[in-house]
Amino acid sequence: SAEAKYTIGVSNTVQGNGWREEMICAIKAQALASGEVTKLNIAHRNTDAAGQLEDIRNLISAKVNAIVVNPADPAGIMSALEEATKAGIVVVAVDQAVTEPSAYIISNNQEQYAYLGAKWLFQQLGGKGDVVYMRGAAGASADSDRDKGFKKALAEFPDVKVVHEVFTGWQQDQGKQQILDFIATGSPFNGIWTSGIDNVIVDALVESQTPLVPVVGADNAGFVGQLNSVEGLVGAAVTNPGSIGGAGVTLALQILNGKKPAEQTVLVEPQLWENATEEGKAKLKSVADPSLSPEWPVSISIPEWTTYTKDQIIACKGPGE
Amino acid sequence: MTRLVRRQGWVAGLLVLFVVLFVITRLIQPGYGSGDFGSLVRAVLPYAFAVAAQTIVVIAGGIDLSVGAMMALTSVTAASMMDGASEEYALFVVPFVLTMGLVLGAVNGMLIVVTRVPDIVVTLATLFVLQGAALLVLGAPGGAVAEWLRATIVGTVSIPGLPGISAWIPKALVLLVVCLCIIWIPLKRSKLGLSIYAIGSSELAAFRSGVPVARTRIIAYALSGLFAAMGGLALTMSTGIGAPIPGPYLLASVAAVVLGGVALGGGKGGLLGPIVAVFVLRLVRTDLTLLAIDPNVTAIIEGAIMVAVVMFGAFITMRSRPS
Amino acid sequence: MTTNPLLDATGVVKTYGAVVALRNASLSVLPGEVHALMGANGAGKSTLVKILTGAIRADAGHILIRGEARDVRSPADARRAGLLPVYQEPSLIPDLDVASNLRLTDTPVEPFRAWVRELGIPDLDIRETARDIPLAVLRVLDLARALAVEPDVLLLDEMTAALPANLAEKVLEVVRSQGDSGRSVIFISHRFVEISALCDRATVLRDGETVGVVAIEPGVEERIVEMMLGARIEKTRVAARQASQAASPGDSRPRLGVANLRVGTKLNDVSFDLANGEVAGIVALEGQGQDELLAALAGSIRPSGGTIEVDGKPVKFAHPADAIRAGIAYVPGDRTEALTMQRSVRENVALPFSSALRNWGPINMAQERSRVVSAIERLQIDTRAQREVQRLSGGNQQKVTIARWIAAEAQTILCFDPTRGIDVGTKQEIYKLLRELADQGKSVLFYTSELEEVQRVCDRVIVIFGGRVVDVFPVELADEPALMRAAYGLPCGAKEDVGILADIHSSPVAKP
Amino acid sequence: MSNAATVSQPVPFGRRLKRFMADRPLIPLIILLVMLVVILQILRPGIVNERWLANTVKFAIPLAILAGCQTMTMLTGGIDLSVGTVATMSAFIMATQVVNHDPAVAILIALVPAVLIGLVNGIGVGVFRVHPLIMTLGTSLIGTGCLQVYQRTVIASGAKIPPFLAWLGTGLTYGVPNALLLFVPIAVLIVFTLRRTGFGRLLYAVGDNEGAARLSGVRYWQVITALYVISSVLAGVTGLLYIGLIKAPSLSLAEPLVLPSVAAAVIGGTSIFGGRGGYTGTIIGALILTVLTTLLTILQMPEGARRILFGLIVLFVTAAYLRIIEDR
Ligand SMILES: Nc1ncnc2c1ncn2[C@@H]1O[C@H](COP(=O)(O)OP(=O)(O)OP(=O)(O)O)[C@@H](O)[C@H]1O
Ligand SMILES: Nc1ncnc2c1ncn2[C@@H]1O[C@H](COP(=O)(O)OP(=O)(O)OP(=O)(O)O)[C@@H](O)[C@H]1O
Ligand SMILES: [Mg+2]
Ligand SMILES: [Mg+2]
Repeated sequence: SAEAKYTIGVSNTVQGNGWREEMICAIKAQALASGEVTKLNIAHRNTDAAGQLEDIRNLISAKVNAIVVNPADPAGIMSALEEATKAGIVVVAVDQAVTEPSAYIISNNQEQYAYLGAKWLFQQLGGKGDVVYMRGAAGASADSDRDKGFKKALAEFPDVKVVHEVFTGWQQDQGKQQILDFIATGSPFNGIWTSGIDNVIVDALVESQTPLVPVVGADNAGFVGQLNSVEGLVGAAVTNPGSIGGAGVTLALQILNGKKPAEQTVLVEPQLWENATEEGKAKLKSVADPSLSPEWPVSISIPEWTTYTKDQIIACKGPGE
Repeated sequence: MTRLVRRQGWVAGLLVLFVVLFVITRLIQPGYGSGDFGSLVRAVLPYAFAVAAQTIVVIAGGIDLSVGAMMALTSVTAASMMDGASEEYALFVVPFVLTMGLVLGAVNGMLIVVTRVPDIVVTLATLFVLQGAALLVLGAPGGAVAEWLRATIVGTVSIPGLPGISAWIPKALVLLVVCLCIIWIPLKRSKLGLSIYAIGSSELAAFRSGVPVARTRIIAYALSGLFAAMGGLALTMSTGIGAPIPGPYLLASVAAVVLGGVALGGGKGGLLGPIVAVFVLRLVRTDLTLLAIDPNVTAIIEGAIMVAVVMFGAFITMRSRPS
Repeated sequence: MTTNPLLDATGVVKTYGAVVALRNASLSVLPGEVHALMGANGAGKSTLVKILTGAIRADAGHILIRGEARDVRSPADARRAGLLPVYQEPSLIPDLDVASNLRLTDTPVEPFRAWVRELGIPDLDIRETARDIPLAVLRVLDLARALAVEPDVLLLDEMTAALPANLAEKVLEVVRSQGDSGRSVIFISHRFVEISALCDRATVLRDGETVGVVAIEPGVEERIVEMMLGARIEKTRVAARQASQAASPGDSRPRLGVANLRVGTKLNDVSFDLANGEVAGIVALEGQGQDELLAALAGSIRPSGGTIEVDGKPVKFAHPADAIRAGIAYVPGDRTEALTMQRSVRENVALPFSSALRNWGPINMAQERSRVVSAIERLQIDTRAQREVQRLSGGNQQKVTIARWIAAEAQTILCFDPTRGIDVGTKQEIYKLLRELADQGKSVLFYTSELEEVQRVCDRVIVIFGGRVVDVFPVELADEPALMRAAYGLPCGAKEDVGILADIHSSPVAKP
Repeated sequence: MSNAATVSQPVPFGRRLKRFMADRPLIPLIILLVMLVVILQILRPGIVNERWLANTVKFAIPLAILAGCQTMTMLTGGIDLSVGTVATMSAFIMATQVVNHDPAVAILIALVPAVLIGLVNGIGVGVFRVHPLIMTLGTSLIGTGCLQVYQRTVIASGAKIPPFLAWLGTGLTYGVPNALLLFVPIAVLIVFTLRRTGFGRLLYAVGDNEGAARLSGVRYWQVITALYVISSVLAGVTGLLYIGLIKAPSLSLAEPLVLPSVAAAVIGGTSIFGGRGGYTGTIIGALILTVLTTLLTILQMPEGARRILFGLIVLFVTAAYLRIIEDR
């Protein structure tokens, strides 16, 4: 299956965020690396579920063979996905699940993402202490999924208390101001869980000369670098690979080539990299990548699912570019 | 004649632009047909209502920054009320939500009148308030919609004997035209409509002409709220859920209002222009997707088109101005 | 007094912060009476009209309408009570056409049309947008709109100020007939000719206080002036121009040379010279192209043909800045076109100082202050509400538009009806000022809608009709009938001198 | 000449107080600010300390500079919605260029797009008479697109924050934020420009009545072009300062500051219709918004309720302020 024959449509509804940019680059790189894609139609802008319906329908009009979609909302784009399937288009949702039964899903497990990090943090605190809970954007479905995971872990540690819960809106400046404000109140806290706005939190702790507490974040290059270099910082990065987009392309091509997966849903389980143990430190050192843009997750590929090289994803070029 | 050209020339130009774009679309994608047009109209629907909401306050000399948030609030309210409820219950939900939009819009207007704070600040404040309320109604996207409501914007009308034409009349278009005309046409013909134009054109002159300025302003905002509620319902109808984070409707509505020939100072323009402008903007989006243009470049193109069209408009008015 | 007053206001007070607009004003109007409301600029006339018609609320005072106390809270209320104002500024909605404006105020269209014709505008298109209609016509439409609903009391605030002679006459005729048919009119004007020809009684305001009510009879003007101006009374009057005083154009090169100037369809072929030290008056009926002429000379619009020379050098103005650099300043007729209403008097006067790119830097505040203050003093601007020009009275705003160019020391000033809405005392000041400027070697081109002003200030008269110069003659030949005839395109002939306060019985109302 | 008639009878204390404040509009604004701080202190005793003050000032400064851009453009009846994009662009470009270049060179490179966008804005608004809202919205879309394209070329080069900017952005000297070293001169310059220079006068004049300004010899396009370039450059400088404060370059770094910058200018008493307002009020407006954000962060309540409260307080503050200064 070496000759290029498919066009793939992509729909994404958040622009200007490192994670999503990596996802798009992974899609492009994987499409190029696979050699089976002639053209990518990418709809990539800031919009809501209704806007994504529009984009998906435009992709149907463009008669693509498959659509890789990062859903703005699991249920909100059902009707367009159904229309796509009816038109014989393979639909693969990445990053988050969708409710449309005919769609295939390859997703980071958001609930597990939060659960893993929170559990590590609570254990680190010895099952007891005050935690600052810095969430994502209020009303976003990924945030509410993560909240479920966080609450699940919290239920397992009855002596851990959330002293401060706040929405960063996944904005670094907001996150930084919020933690500085909180530090200024003088309230004691023993750990911080963040929904991916992580390196500015560490910065804030360092700048305000507050004793460092364990911090959980995502595998963003900047934060991973801090875990390796900041003196006295204990923390963990939970992987949330943006390269899931590339995996979505692989899955779509497999289906187009007649290799359907056993299950409609394929979950990519997050990993946790911490620097509390020697073993963990070694792992963190090996994954760190200071040359990468600090907002990009360092897990730029997913074994078994992506075949592009680092140069290819960094070049961020799709077929025909 | 020249007066007609002067008044309707911009709208006519936009219509021509739309037709040209449509032809281009068929050239890019020869199979682009009635079904795809239906998709376009469904995409237009929430924007069109947002734009109608914005148009009416802009004509009245104001601006409504809370349009998107109002749509979000009405959408989550509708979706959460219909969640798990019977199909018939929606018959109650729709008027309830529309009334809610009307009342909240009126509150916007009253706040402006009573506090005498400029519209832009009041509606910026209510933007936060409505957004907050939406988050309290639904913390995350969810809810449901009655099947019959969803069906009102799917498919096309059937005109017996004219299958060829009726395929080109999506139900969503009918809904849009009916909803807009049912309010706009009587309004345009009424003294109230004149009063709205009057306060937008010159508040002092309107007051001195005996126009009840405060009441008219409140009504303009109430109608804006009503249109925004329609937009919120349209969102719920097309997505089947309610989402508490507002979509990109605020800036889009302002852009379409200006593209549609409504002066941001107030008192000038109609509803048709902005509605056509919305169709144009959506079709541009479609073409960019069909052309598989680099997604980052599309932002540049969209921005450039917006600026270029308005510049062009400014340029021809400059040329046609008697020297 | 046998009849009861139709409208009776007593003890009206209105303050704006520290400014007292009305201290203790009263006004009583009988049925069928044309009642003049007089006072210097800023005396509170407009404020009183606004209060009577509900446009603003008084701080204190009693208002009785037909003997009953009525709470007039808005112009709509006043309208229901039979009080209809025509304010100093046009109140048609700019972006609506005339027909919609009528509908908005529930004005019947046919009577309106009839009144418009009566008032001397035969061919009005009511689909025309108000914004596109010239100011003078707008004022007439405002009046016609008020007349069409047959009000009991008509309140006219400087109705005739912006009107050319022909339209003003019509207005006076109509107002007189209103009085004759038993309705009352409150008439505000700074023109004694009109007052004496029209009014039965006059209420005089000074500094927000009613200082007297007098019956209009021959010779009463001096008394009114005294009451109006109080301590401020001006004894110095500018004498009518004498032939001996006419500037001798010793300088061969004219300051401004205009040849075959054309602007669109409005102005065809205008040629004349303006010498240094000369005040030339332009006489024209409404809309004969005088607006375009001054605007073109000021660089505000571009001529479509002809040449303009300044000091013998041909110039082309692409922007008013070019004209200003050539020393030509323009005072437009509509003060709202010339003023930044939310800014202070000082900033308005000083505006031209910083317009050029090289003057964008730091301002020498002391120097600016002294120049501004001397200009303000020269024009006697009432500076009580100087923080925002919009709070000045209409006449004082008018003065600011002129003060700006006095301060900027412009060599040539183009004035479009500069005494519009200015009280008698100040008018004399302005005449004197214009003459002084001429004596300093500056030149003035001066369009006025009040023909008698021509004799007071001008050296020469340029008559424009249908976009052409039809006549140019020295001021000695310019008496009022001659000017009037010339303005209608008829050849000129000599007549005896007529002054403002000279002889009220030879008023222009009765003709032609 | 002026028969200066002031009310002679004794004025009640309330009115005198009101008039006193109306003449000094900064005082009520400062009182509102202090009130918010007091409420904060009551809700969280001890929070108002030196460290908190420094943090508040640090975060208020970038907002205040951007609000300065809005103040100046609003005086002419305009608005500059591209400041967020411009600040983000210059921050991101500087952070990625500094990897290969000298910081000074990187900063110069970073300010080029700011100047360009300002120039385009100015020409669009000043020459082609495009409504500023549309013009700046359009250029900010274009700028964002360009930044995205640029971003793809520097994915592998990483980013760095020059220590000097980090010092300026986050550092304290004797407990006083170093950022004031940049802000105080900028603020003084803006205030001086608005009050005492010809350019400042023209901003007010053009915003109040463009026709009148024209008749006085003002060339609109010159004023507007200069204004938007200045506004953009200020936004670019803000971006550099802001990246020093946040230390994490992202593609949407300063976007969240755009609406608050408009709000700060309006709260500070600048009219969005042009012709009136000033910068000192805006600075307090920015402080009020920053304190308000803190207040709401500290309050433990659902996010929805927090936003509702934010909206209500902004409305209340503006309304109260207008009430106090209206009868000037
Ligand atoms: N959304 C719509 N869809 C279809 N037709 C519409 C829509 N909105 C308005 N119309 C129709 O277009 C006509 C023109 O509407 P518009 O709002 O532009 O009036 P207008 O141009 O302001 O009128 P006028 O020329 O009198 O000022 C209306 O009479 C109406 O019948
Ligand atoms: N809104 C306002 N704020 C402050 N002062 C005001 C305001 N309106 C009017 N005034 C002041 O009230 C006084 C009376 O003004 P008014 O307009 O009634 O004068 P007027 O008699 O009509 O004068 P003119 O003949 O020049 O039109 C003036 O001193 C004016 O400055
Ligand atoms: Mg129209
Ligand atoms: Mg007056």
